[in-house]
Amino acid sequence: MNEMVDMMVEFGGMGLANPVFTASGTCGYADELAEFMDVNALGGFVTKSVTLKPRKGNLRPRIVETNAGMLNAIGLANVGLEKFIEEKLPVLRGRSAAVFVNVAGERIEEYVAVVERLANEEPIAGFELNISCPNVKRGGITFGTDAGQVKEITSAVKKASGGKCLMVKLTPNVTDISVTAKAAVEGGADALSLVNTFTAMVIDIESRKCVLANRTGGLSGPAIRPIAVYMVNKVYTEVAKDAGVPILGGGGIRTASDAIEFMIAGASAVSVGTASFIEPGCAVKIIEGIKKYCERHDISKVSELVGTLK
Amino acid sequence: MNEMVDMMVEFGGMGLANPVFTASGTCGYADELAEFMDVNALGGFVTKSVTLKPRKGNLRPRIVETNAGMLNAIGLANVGLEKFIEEKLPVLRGRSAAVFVNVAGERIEEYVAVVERLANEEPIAGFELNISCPNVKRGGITFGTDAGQVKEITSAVKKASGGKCLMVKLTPNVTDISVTAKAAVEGGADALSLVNTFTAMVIDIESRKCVLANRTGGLSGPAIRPIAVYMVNKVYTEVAKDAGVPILGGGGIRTASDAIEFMIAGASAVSVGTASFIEPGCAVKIIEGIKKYCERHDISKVSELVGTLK
Amino acid sequence: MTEQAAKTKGKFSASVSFNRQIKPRYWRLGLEFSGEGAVAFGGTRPGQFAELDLSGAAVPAEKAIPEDLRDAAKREVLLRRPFSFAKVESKKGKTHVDILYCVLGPATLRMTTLGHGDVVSVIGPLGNGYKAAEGEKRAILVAGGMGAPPMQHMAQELTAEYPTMDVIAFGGAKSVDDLPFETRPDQILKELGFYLREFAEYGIQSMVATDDGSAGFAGTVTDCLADWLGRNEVNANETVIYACGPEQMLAAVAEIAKERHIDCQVSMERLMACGIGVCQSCVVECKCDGDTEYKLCCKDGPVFDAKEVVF
Amino acid sequence: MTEQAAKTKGKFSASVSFNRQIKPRYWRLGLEFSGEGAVAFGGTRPGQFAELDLSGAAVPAEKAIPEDLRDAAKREVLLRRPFSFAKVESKKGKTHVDILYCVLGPATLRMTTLGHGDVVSVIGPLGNGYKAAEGEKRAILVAGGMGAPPMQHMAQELTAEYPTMDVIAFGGAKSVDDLPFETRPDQILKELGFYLREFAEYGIQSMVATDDGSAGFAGTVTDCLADWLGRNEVNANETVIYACGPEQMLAAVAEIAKERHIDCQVSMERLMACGIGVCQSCVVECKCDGDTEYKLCCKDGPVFDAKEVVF
Ligand SMILES: Cc1cc2nc3c(=O)[nH]c(=O)nc-3n(C[C@H](O)[C@H](O)[C@H](O)COP(=O)(O)OP(=O)(O)OC[C@H]3O[C@@H](n4cnc5c(N)ncnc54)[C@H](O)[C@@H]3O)c2cc1C
Ligand SMILES: Cc1cc2nc3c(=O)[nH]c(=O)nc-3n(C[C@H](O)[C@H](O)[C@H](O)COP(=O)(O)OP(=O)(O)OC[C@H]3O[C@@H](n4cnc5c(N)ncnc54)[C@H](O)[C@@H]3O)c2cc1C
Ligand SMILES: Cc1cc2nc3c(=O)[nH]c(=O)nc-3n(C[C@H](O)[C@H](O)[C@H](O)COP(=O)(O)O)c2cc1C
Ligand SMILES: Cc1cc2nc3c(=O)[nH]c(=O)nc-3n(C[C@H](O)[C@H](O)[C@H](O)COP(=O)(O)O)c2cc1C
Ligand code: FES
Ligand code: FES
Repeated sequence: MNEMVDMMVEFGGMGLANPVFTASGTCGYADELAEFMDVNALGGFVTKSVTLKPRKGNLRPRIVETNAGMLNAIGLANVGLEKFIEEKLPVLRGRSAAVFVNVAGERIEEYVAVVERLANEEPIAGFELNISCPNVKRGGITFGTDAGQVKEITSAVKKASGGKCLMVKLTPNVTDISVTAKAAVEGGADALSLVNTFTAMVIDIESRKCVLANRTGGLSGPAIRPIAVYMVNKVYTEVAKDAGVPILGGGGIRTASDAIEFMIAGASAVSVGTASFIEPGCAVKIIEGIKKYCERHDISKVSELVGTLK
Repeated sequence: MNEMVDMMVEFGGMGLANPVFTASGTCGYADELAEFMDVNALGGFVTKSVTLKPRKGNLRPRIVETNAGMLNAIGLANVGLEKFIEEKLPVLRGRSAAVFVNVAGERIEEYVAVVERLANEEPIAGFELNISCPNVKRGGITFGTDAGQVKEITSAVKKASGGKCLMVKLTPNVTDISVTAKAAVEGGADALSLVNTFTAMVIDIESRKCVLANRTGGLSGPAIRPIAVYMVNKVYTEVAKDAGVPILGGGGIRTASDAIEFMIAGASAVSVGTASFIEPGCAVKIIEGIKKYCERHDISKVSELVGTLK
Repeated sequence: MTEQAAKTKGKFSASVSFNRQIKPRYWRLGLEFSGEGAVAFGGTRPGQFAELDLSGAAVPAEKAIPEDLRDAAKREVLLRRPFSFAKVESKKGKTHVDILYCVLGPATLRMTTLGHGDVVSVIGPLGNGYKAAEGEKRAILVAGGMGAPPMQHMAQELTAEYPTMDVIAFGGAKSVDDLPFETRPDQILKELGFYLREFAEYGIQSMVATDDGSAGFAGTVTDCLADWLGRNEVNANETVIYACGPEQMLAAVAEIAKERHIDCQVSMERLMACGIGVCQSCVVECKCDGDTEYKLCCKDGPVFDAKEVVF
Repeated sequence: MTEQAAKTKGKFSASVSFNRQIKPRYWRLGLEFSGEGAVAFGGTRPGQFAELDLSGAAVPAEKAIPEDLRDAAKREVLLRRPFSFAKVESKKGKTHVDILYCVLGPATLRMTTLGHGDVVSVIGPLGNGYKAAEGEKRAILVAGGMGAPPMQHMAQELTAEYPTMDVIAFGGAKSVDDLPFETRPDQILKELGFYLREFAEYGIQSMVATDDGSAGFAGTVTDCLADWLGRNEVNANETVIYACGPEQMLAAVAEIAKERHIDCQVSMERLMACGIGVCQSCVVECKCDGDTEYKLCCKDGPVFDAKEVVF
């Protein structure tokens, strides 16, 4: 690879080796992927959602394929905070990619408790708040669809984060994503991550039942990419650019071209999710592809691409 | 075909020969499709959006393909109300499918004017209100995302519709589609139509420009189907079922199986849009496929399928 | 094979008779129609086109995909793709059509994996085609880049229908490798003026132009045309120019034709979702009573009178 | 062919050596690996599986698609699909694997169009596989429906590794046409007990059961097994049952094994998004200290001790 392209990006107060992340819940804790790519070549790595208590997750089936996409309803299955610290953090310690811990919960206090406990742990570079979970206190409406709640949870967690980068992951299931993005920024978010999955449903017409045990699931994959690109561009132009807050953009990224599309739309970095299931090494291939594109277009710093949509 | 399956469905006060419609803007004025299918076999036909004044529509490119979908930004190109009456209505008169005129505008008065003028015209069975257009009076926010406006426009048009069936076409670009569905029902909607397209964007990474001249477009096609099925089921269970208002469900329907999925989710009838571009005769094939499914499952009336999701 | 009774267009199944690579990026595909498809496509006019469903064709193996198309290869194909014809022949109840295509993206990549006997779903023939050359004494064919196929088809028609007509063809491209003709540069018969085999087989003279001068005239195909018109006497009233190629080139040809008062028909390209006039995606801005209006490339075109188009 | 240096699993390209239809809905696909793929797949254990990317394979022509799969054929394929192996052979630096598959949906439909020389992207070998039969004297293989492939693979391994072991196989299906074996009913050698060629080639006796009695024992494969166990003396301590098939059948086999205190390993199937343990989609509920926990079918399985699984 040509060393002339500077692949470094500034992101929420830190410098990343390159702009490519793996997305929460799609790449385990990185060691599973070591067989397929050089995990240390990644710019960033986001863990599966961690909750205060362990969660077994939903009944199965938990996934179903759709046209150019898939639904998942894993149900935030994870080992819980304590076991995460014991078992998973050590594995992540050897990695050179910036590690973001994705945090989820059903009450604000749960989010705060998790972040507080992790605020001083190595090698955590920051947190990604998954606010697409149902807020049990407010009748199951997700935190992420209500600007007031987004601001409240962001600022509560911000106080607990010990100066680590706080990234808020926005749900696309809203009328105007700029409104929730703005609320997150007002709450003190250091970065925005978008998009999470779209609520969706697949019915088995023979049994007339939902395929997923959870009935609904989140749609991810190439199918959603054009909506995600639109939302990233909207948040970039309406909120993030002026606020100086970087965006981690994703949704259906499968190739370097897809990643570059998000960067042009306004993402400082990109996340690769579902595509890793099909090509477990694709995140690293995407890094190489972005580099080649920059070389071909005489772009000396990859960050020059960000938000350059004409 | 086995005549034992009763394909009739009750829809907004009328009986339709079967539950399959072609979607607005995807089947011209039916004569273009006569070469590919028996247009009279359709249950319903929705015209391209008609506006008070003729509209040339957007600059090109107006479409772009995406994964399992496409964006369009046609810009409501149409001949306008008067020419529609002169040139297009006569063509539709010979058709046995129930004709719904899709109506669009930028101010409530425009919608009312169009509907008023058409209220006594044959062979119009009803109207489909396209409220996904930007409301110029309210700063370009689309009518369809605000419950108050949905109710207001629905009741204003209802008064002008001379007793013809008024169907309100909901946009999926909202946090909670039941809220706008409820508003439409409160405004007097006789039927609900969902979903319209999702706002989306495709960027040409070589030129760093949006592919569409309009920058954004509406995503349609198989990619959106699982989201559309979810929304139809949500509106059915939360609003339409109790209100006794039928749903015209669609978004990515390509086969009879897809159509049946929407009916099980709660749609009394289904609309076929983008798929007609690929298989211009597919709407009629879908009717046959639904019939075969009913035979195989010993369903004597297709309407028995509606809302039977377990 | 067909879905309905006798008709001039429709959806038909075609069987692949051959599919061969003629240049790094160019292929020629032979399709055979029988039954009603043979009847419908037997009546195809040059400039008309068909919509092919390539969504179900296999993606080539990774190493067979040019590097610049690796990412595009991952895109799904949903919509049909429009292609015009390079040749149409009916015999013994079958109609054979040749499609000359350039590998540009996911659909044309998939197209390369079609093999003998494979079945392709085809809608057509669509659009208007070039108007007949009734009453003209001379026809000038101008093909820029992938504008070549309908010009080859036109050569076939003119020779069959107007054997006494004086026809000359111009074919241009950026470089010799981009010339969508099977003729290799070393096969070009400069002396006789029959540069391209595709036209020579109909006894039609042809001129080759490449922007970089790697074959034939050094310059654009329109420069080449202008040059030739400057050196030859042409009776404008009895001459017609048929052109197909990139929009810029068509604009230049239209300009040349206008200056010399020669009739000119151009075939336009647009992104098409339906190809049959229902989606309104393929608009071409046309002059109309001092104002402009949008016509549909797929239905009102793809061939337009050059004077009518707003380039 | 490989992406990285020497490893026991990974992403490899395989070349199709054959792909033949053995029953209306069943096909057998041969894949050849060379280089590092040959090394990695050379070590495959019965019960392990591979994830195949079939998204780029061609959709069969419409008339080759069974009517009940016409709508499914229109679905795009995004995710890889898991398949176990019916046979694995390494020679001359190449590894040949046989996949026996049932045409059920969009991916397996596309799989039928693969032809000699086509390249397929394969991730594997994945999962744990059946535990070796070390110390056992008798092995009972029970295959229900599409559970057949790993049982054929197991037959191959047992014969090679434990030539003195007493092995018997049971193969069942709804009806004779659903038996995923190439053996035709008229080829079944009732007299000798070598009913199925796929097992006979290893000198292994086999019994056939069909629910409708159209071939062999009339009843489920588990009824057949129970019947046989009732009629034969088996030393539970020195016997192991290997089973693969639908979950209900595995539950019944587990029950039989439990009653008779015979060790039993079952191979489970789950919808899998990744196959490599990162997505958590493929959970299998397992007993654990009086409680239950979810294990991953792709990583902790697909083979589980029958006692461990909550059916
Ligand atoms: C009436 C008509 C006749 C045609 N005849 C031929 C022919 O005979 N041979 C041939 O090779 N091609 C022909 N084309 C163009 C052909 O349809 C496209 O090359 C094809 O659709 C590309 O599909 P793809 O998926 O491979 O690439 P895509 O990814 O769809 O396109 C690759 C590139 O080509 C551009 N492009 C695609 N379609 C068009 C278009 N219609 N106009 C301008 N740019 C476009 C895209 O913007 C993109 O940059 C014709 C087009 C029309 C409208
Ligand atoms: C470890 C493992 C090994 C397998 N080995 C083989 C094999 O050797 N031969 C073979 O033919 N198949 C095997 N399968 C099943 C095979 O993966 C599916 O049949 C295939 O994915 C179907 O894909 P499709 O697109 O054709 O059909 P789809 O439309 O994806 O599926 C068709 C039908 O099968 C059901 N189905 C799909 N996958 C599964 C699954 N994993 N478990 C239960 N039901 C399912 C679907 O719900 C649907 O009803 C195996 C599965 C696993 C998990
Ligand atoms: C199987 C699966 C599990 C996921 N788990 C999580 C999760 O635990 N927390 C979270 O914030 N997002 C989760 N996501 C969402 C992804 O991180 C990503 O935002 C989304 O899938 C869109 O990107 P993609 O289209 O590239 O997959 C999950 C997605 C998938 C497919
Ligand atoms: C090219 C195109 C033009 C459309 N024009 C209109 C329109 O004029 N009015 C309208 O209400 N919907 C219009 N739609 C939306 C469709 O009617 C339909 O709601 C949407 O495409 C989703 O269904 P589908 O996925 O089956 O296409 C258009 C869609 C397409 C693809
Ligand atoms: S391509 Fe649809 S109208 Fe021309
Ligand atoms: S299939 Fe992804 S964890 Fe098992």
